[in-house]
Amino acid sequence: MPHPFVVHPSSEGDLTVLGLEGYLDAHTAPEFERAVQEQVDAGRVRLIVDGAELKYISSAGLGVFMSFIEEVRERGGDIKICGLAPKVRQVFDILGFHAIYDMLDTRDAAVRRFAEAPTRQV
Amino acid sequence: MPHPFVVHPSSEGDLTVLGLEGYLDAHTAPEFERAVQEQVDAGRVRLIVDGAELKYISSAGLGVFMSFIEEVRERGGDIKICGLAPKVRQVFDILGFHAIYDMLDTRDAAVRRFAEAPTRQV
Amino acid sequence: MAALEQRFTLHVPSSTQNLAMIRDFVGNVGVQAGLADDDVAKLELAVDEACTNVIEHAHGGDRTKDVVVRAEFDEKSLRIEVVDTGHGFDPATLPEEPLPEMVAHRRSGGLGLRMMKTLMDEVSYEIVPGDRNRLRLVKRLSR
Amino acid sequence: MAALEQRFTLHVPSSTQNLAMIRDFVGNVGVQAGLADDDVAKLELAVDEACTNVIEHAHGGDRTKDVVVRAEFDEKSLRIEVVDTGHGFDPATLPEEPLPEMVAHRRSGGLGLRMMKTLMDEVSYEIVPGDRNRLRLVKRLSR
Ligand SMILES: Nc1ncnc2c1ncn2[C@@H]1O[C@H](COP(=O)(O)OP(=O)(O)O)[C@@H](O)[C@H]1O
Ligand SMILES: Nc1ncnc2c1ncn2[C@@H]1O[C@H](COP(=O)(O)OP(=O)(O)O)[C@@H](O)[C@H]1O
Repeated sequence: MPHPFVVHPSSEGDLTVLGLEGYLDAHTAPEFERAVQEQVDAGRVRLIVDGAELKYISSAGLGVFMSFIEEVRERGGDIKICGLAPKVRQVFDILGFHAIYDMLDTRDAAVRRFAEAPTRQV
Repeated sequence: MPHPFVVHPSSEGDLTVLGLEGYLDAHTAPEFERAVQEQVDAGRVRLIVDGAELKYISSAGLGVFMSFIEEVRERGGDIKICGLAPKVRQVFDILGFHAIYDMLDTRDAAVRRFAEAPTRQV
Repeated sequence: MAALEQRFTLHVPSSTQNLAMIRDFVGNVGVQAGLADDDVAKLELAVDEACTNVIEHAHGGDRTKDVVVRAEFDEKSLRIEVVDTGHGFDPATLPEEPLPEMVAHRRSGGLGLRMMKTLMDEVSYEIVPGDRNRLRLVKRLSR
Repeated sequence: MAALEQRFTLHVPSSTQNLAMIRDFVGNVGVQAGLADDDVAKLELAVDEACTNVIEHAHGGDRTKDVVVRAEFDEKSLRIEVVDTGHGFDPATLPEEPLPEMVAHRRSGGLGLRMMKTLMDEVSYEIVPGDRNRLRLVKRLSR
């Protein structure tokens, strides 16, 4: 009934992983935004967003990905997205996110993609 | 979000077990009532109601227990209740059901209670 | 931040089918009011009982009527109002029979009000026959 | 049984905090209307987007205003109305920029309407500046 949201930051070698859990909507998007901003401010621009525990996302959540991607790529990094459940993945697909973001099934695949392509060329 | 309710009938020797699953409110109580009525009509008055999978009960559900207990006991049977989760058990306790019904932790304990006391004397 | 009174209203067709929705609604309000899980469950049950009575007794199964549940809270209390336009009744005349006697008399009704009184801090009716009946449930908040 | 039109209404304070409640509300209506799980999820998302716009753009964070969501269905369709009393806007003037261009221009807004249009069968605005703005979302039901 309540729809909570939590960001779990961790690292994977020199990559930063933000694990998202719960419901990401206009109410909780500012929390996600703060978490990304914190990494970017500290110069950590190689980010994996792991959405395995993400139950829901609305455009307010997608907007956070949009607002950081240019800066992160200009600074030689990227945001790679992994682990989305099919229902959530569908929402990213509706807006055509696969044209802009690397979206991988697993965290390991996201790590490997960073080795192959540190910054995706759109 | 939807609050479904299902009755699973089975037998345990000569006892009938009605396993309740889900949400028992004024909307779903008629289904529970039908399930009990069916047993009573067939002369099966030694009933265990296993509420291990019961998530919710309102007075409409409790009313079903009330409306059959006298007849069942007059015919030498009983309704013994088992397996309730603490949250659900609390609702039975609020109305003082323990003064009228045998309430056991497990299905096995309910079977044993039938051996000791086929019909509870209130 | 100034204490803002929060108000919520739900209108649904008068059918027991909508009890689940009513529970979700008041449960959400309860969470926002800061109730613990246990108290949220009690609130849901009390309001279920109130609305079941409206659907079954006041509206007598007429699905074209609406059940209206209002909820509001501030720091002090959470208040629920359930209004119906049925014929009304006199809560004072309801028997308060102990459970074993009810069983002996084969009565299974009358449990709902008892439940509400145990679950909530205040339960009061304002009955205006032929006009409207309002049940008010109050849960005090200690923060 | 005669086909009964079912109507539901939810009023909540204009705050993103209540989006979860709004989703639960329309989700419940969707289930009752007979939508499959997948379509219930789409309905919740579309209405979330609609209400987010009302809370953020129309009411501009004024929590003393109400978000009102009306839902009704019959066998043919499920219809949602979200009404606000904000200043209004002209949906026709919104740019329909492709996503890569949005990124290049560092724009992150404008996704909500796009989402609603993909998720629902009909999306229409009735804007009466200074009075009220009504967004209507329709999902056709095939039964
Ligand atoms: N809103 C109402 N309108 C009319 N009568 C009511 C209403 N609420 C309760 N009653 C009356 O009070 C009685 C007791 O209600 P309650 O304790 O909830 O038990 P039950 O609904 O199981 O009979 C009902 O049987 C009914 O006659
Ligand atoms: N109910 C409304 N009242 C006023 N303006 C609105 C309303 N809904 C949408 N808008 C305007 O339309 C624009 C596009 O909305 P939308 O596609 O949902 O994206 P976003 O909300 O992310 O900007 C908003 O930025 C806002 O200017």
